[in-house]
Amino acid sequence: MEQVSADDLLAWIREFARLVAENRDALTELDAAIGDGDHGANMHRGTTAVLAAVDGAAPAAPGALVKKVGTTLVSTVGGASGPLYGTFFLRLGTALGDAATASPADVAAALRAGVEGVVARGRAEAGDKTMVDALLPAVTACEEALAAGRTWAEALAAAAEAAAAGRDATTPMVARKGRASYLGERSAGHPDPGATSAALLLAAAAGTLAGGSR
Amino acid sequence: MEQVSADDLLAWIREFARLVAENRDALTELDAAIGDGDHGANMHRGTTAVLAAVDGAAPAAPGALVKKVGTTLVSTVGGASGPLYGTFFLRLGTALGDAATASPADVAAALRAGVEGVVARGRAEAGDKTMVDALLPAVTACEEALAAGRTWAEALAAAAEAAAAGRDATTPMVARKGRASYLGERSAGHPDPGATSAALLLAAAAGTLAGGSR
Amino acid sequence: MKKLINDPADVVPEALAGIEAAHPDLRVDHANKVVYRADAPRSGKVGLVSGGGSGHEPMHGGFVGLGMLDAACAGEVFTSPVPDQVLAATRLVDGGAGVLHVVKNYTGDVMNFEMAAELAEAETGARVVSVVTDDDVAVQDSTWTAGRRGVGVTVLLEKIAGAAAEQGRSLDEVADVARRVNAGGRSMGLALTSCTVPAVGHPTFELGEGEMELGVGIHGEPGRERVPLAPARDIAAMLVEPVLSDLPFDRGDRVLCFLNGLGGTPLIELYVLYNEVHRILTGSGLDVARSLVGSYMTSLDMAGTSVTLLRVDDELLSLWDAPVRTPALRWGV
Amino acid sequence: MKKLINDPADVVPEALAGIEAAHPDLRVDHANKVVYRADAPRSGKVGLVSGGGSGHEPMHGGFVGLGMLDAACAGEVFTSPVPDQVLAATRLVDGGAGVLHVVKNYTGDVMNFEMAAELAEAETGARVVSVVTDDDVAVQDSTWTAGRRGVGVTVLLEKIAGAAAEQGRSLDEVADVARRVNAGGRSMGLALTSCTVPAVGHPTFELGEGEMELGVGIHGEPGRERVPLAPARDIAAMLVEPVLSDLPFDRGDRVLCFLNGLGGTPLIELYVLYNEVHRILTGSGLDVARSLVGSYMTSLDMAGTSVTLLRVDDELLSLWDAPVRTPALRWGV
Ligand SMILES: Nc1ncnc2c1ncn2[C@@H]1O[C@H](COP(=O)(O)OP(=O)(O)O)[C@@H](O)[C@H]1O
Ligand SMILES: Nc1ncnc2c1ncn2[C@@H]1O[C@H](COP(=O)(O)OP(=O)(O)O)[C@@H](O)[C@H]1O
Ligand SMILES: [Mg+2]
Ligand SMILES: [Mg+2]
Ligand SMILES: [Mg+2]
Ligand SMILES: [Mg+2]
Repeated sequence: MEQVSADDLLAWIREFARLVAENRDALTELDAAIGDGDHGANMHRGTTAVLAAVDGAAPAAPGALVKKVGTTLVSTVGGASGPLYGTFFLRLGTALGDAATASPADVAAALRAGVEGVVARGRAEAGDKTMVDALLPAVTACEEALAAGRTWAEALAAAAEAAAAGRDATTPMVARKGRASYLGERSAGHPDPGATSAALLLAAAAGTLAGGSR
Repeated sequence: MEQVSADDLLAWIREFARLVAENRDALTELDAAIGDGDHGANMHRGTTAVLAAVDGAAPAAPGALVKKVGTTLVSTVGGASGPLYGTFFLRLGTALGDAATASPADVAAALRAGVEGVVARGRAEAGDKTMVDALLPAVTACEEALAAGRTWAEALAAAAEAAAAGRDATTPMVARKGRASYLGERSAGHPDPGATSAALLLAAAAGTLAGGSR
Repeated sequence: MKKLINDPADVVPEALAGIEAAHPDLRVDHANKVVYRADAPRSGKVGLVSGGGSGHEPMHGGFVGLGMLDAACAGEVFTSPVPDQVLAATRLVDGGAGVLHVVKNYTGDVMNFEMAAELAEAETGARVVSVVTDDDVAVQDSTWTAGRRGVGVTVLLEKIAGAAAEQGRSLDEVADVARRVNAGGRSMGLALTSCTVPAVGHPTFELGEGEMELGVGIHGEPGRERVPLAPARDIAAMLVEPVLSDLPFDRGDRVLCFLNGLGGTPLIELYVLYNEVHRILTGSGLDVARSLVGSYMTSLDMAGTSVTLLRVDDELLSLWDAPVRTPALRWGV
Repeated sequence: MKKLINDPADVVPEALAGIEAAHPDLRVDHANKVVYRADAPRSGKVGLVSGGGSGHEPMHGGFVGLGMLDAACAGEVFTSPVPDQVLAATRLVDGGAGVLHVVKNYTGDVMNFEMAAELAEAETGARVVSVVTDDDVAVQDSTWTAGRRGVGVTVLLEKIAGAAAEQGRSLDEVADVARRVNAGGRSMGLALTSCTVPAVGHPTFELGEGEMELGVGIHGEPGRERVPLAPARDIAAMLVEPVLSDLPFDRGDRVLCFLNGLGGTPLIELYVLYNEVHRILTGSGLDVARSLVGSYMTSLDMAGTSVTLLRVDDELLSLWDAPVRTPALRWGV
C-alpha cells in the first residue's frame, strides 16, 4: 500500500481550511441554534491561522506538521472546539512520531489516538451530541475498512461517510456536553455544530489523504 | 360693577384644571416637539393637587385661596412651569390681600402683579417664546377693556382672545428662554407649550370669573 | 417598553427605597424624596445639596456620602425637584456653616432651587449659596438664551467641592472651589439611541439605524445636529474637538478626562472610545492627569456617551484624590 | 447595530488599550491580551488569574488590582481565552507562592484553563490550582451534563479570594476560601432584550415586546423559559425563589446579595428591583449583611439582570470588607 506523506497531510489541512471557510456561516448558524453562534468564526480563525503557520514554513515530517496544526489551533481558536481540535491534532502528531512518511495503518492508528485525545479532554461519550459522534464512527469505519482489506482511498471514503452519518445522527440527540446541554430537551432537532465541522474534516481527508489532490 | 368672590375664583381654578386635564396630551406633544415632553404631565400633576387641596377646604378669602393654589403648584409641579405658575398665583394672592371680594379692577391689577412675578422669576421678555407671550397681552387687553368702560365679562373675553393670539404668535418665534432655546432656530414653527397652557388659564377665566359658571 | 419596574408612577419612590435598602450609610426622607447621609447634619461642616430630575442615576443620590454630597433631591423623571424638597434637604444637612446648592443650569432647576434658597433663608436663617453648572458646549451660550446646560462637570464638581467641605472649609471657600470647577470644565454628548421615559412608554425621539444625535442633552433634548453613524475614532473627534476649542484648553494643560456612559452603553464600548479620546488628548499636548470612565450621569436607557474635560491644578487634583465614600464613587476610605 | 466601536474585529484589543490608558495601576500585555497589576509579580503572594470571553466588562479586567485579581485574560467576545493567554498571565503573576485560576464553568473555559495549567506546571514549574464556579441555578446540574454555568458568584469569589491572597495566605488556603464561596453562592438571571455581538451585527435572539427570557446565560444562551413581561415585584420573585430553594438558604442565614445589571440596564431600574429583592429576602428571614448593586458582569448591551446570593460568615464578610483597589470595585484604600 502507498505511504502518506507530509504533502498529503498538508493537502488535507488546506482542504479542511477551504471547507471551513466555505461553511463558516453555516456552522455559525448551527451554533446559533443550540450554542452561542461562534463555531464558524472560531474554526475559521483557527484554520486561517493554520494556513498562515504552514505557509512556506511547513515542517517536513508528518508528525511535526500535524503537531504544528494542533498548537496553532489551541493558540487561536479558544472556546470548546479549540482545545478539542487542538488536542486531536497534537495526539495525531505524537502518534505519527518522527517518521518521514506513514502507512495507512499508521494514520488510522493516529486518528484513533486523536479521537481518544478528544474524549480524554472533553469527557464526552458517544451520544452526547458532540463532535465525538462524528469522529468516533469515522475512525472505526476507517479501521474496519483497512482490516477488511479495502484500499486506503476506500477506507477514507468510508470514514467520511461514517462521519456524515454520525453528524446526521446528532440531530435528534439531547445534548449532554457543551453549551447545547443548557438547552436540555430543546437541543434535540438540530445537528451539532462540532459534529458538522468534524464531518468536514473527514470529507477533506477522503479527498486528499489518499493522494487525491496530487 | 359686580364683585369677584372666592367662589368665582374657585370656579376659575376648577375650569382651568378641567381644561388642563382635557389638553394634557396635547400640551405634552407640544413640549415633546421643542422641550422635553412633560408640560402636560407637569401641569396635570399640579392642577390635580390643587383640586385636592381646595376640595372641601378652600380658604374663604380670594387672596388666601389663590395663594393656596400658588403654594400647591410650587410644591407639586417642578420643572420651569411650577415656579412660574406658582409665582403667578402667589403674587395674585398677595395683590388681592385679605378682602372678602375683589372688584374687576382689583383682579386686573392682581393679574398684572402675577405676570410681573412670572417675569421677575423667569427673566423672560416678550418675544422669548414663553408663557409670558400669552400672559402679558392678556393682562394688557383686560386693563385696556376696563379702562375703555367695557364690562367685566367683555374684559375677560378680550384677555382670553389676546392670550390665544399671543399663543399663536409664539409659533414663528425662536425661543430664547427655557429648554426650547437649546434648539435655536429649530424651535421656530411650533407653538410654545407654556403659552398654550396660559391661554387655557385665560379661557377658563373668561368662562368663570364674571360669574359665568353660576 | 421593557423595564425592570412596577407602575411607572412609582419608579422614583421605589428606586429611593432600593437605594436605602442597599446602602446602610444613607437615609431617605421618603415624603420629600431626599437621600441624605445618615450622619447629617455635621456640625460646623458646610452642607452640600444637589438634585434634579430622576433618570440620571447614580447622579445625584449615588453621590451622597462622606466627601461628596450631604443630600440629594430626586425630582420626577427628568423634572426638577420642587422647592419643598430642596428646602427639606437644606434643613437636613445644615450644620450651622451654611449650605451649598449645586444646580444644573436648566430653567426649572434654577428657579426651583432659587425659591428653595429664598425659603430656607427666610424660614431657617440658613445661609445658602448656589453654584450653577453650565458646561455643555453643544448649546450656545449667550445672554439672550437660557445658557449652556449643566452636565458632566456636575459630577466632578460635587466630588471636588465635597472634598473641600469635608476639609472644613467655609461656605465661601467651598463655593469658590465649585465655581472654579465649573469655569474650567466643558462637556459634549452624543446619543446612539433615544431613551424611553417610563411614564411615556415610547422613545422620546426617533433615530434611524444609521444616525446619531450629536450634542444631545441628558433629557433627550435634541442636539446640535443629526449625523451619520461613525466609528469610535470619529466620534471621539466630534466630541473632543468642540470641548477643546471652547474653553479653550491649551498644550501643557493638565486635565481630568471623564468619559461617561448614558445608561444603555456597555463598558467595553466606553473603553474602546476612551482609547480614542485619550489618544486625541495626548496628541493635542494635554497631560491627562486623571480619568473617570463609566456611567455616572445617565439618561435612563439611552445608548450614548459624553466627554467632560476639566482643567486641574494641584489643589483640584488633591481634592479629587481625597477620600470619598458614596455608592457610586468610593476611594481612599 | 449601533455601537461606540471601530472595526468589530478590533473591539477587544482597543478596549484593552482603553483600560490601560484609563488606569495607571494596570498594565496590558497586548500580544496575549492580559490585563495585570503594574506591581506583579508580588513575591510570596499567591497570584490570582481569571479570564474568559470578552463582553462581560468590567469582568474580569476591571477586577485586577490590589485585593482582587493579579491578572485577567480577555478572550474574543464570548469566547474563552486560549491556553497561551492563560499561561502568559500565570507567568506574569507567579511570585513563587503558586497561582489560583478562577474559571467559570463553560466547557471551553474549563478546557483552555486546564491546558494552560498543564503547560504552566510543565514549563515553569509553577503550582496551579483551579477553582471552577458553577452557581447558575437556571441550568440543571447533573453528572450527565456540562453542569451549571459560572456566573455572578465569580465576581464575589474574585473579591473574597483576592483578599485572602492579599493577606498572604497559602495557595491551598486561598483555594479553599474560593471553593467555599462557590459552594455557598447561587444565581439566576433574566433578559429583557438580546445582546448584539459586534462581529455578528444583529441580536443573538429575538424576544417579543411582551416577553422576557428567564434563566438566560451571560452569552445570550437561551434560558429556562420564555415568560410574559412582568412587573419588578414578580421578576424579583422569579429570580429569588429558585435561588433560595437551590442551596437552600434558610431563615437566619446571613447573605450577601448581589444584584447585577447585564450592560443595557439603567441603575434606576436596578434599584427598583433591589427594593423588591431585599423585601423578599428579609421577608424570608434572611439577614442581608452586604449588598452590591450595579453592572459588574455584563452581556454586552443586554437589558436584564441577575441575582446572586452568597451565604456568608464572619470570615467571608471580613474578606469582603477588606481593602480593594480595582477599576470596578474599590474601597478601604
Ligand atoms: N465536552 C465536549 N466534548 C466534545 N466535544 C464538545 C464538548 N463540548 C463541546 N463540544 C463540541 O464543541 C462544539 C462547539 O464549539 P464552539 O462553538 O467552537 O465552542 P463554544 O461552545 O465554546 O462556543 C459543539 O458543537 C460540540 O461538538
Ligand atoms: N424663563 C422663562 N420664563 C417664562 N416662561 C418660561 C421660562 N422658561 C420656560 N418657560 C415656560 O415653561 C414652559 C415649559 O414648562 P415645562 O415643560 O412644564 O417645564 P420644563 O421645561 O422644565 O420641562 C415653556 O413652554 C415656557 O412657556
Ligand atoms: Mg460556540
Ligand atoms: Mg417640559
Ligand atoms: Mg421637564
Ligand atoms: Mg463560544
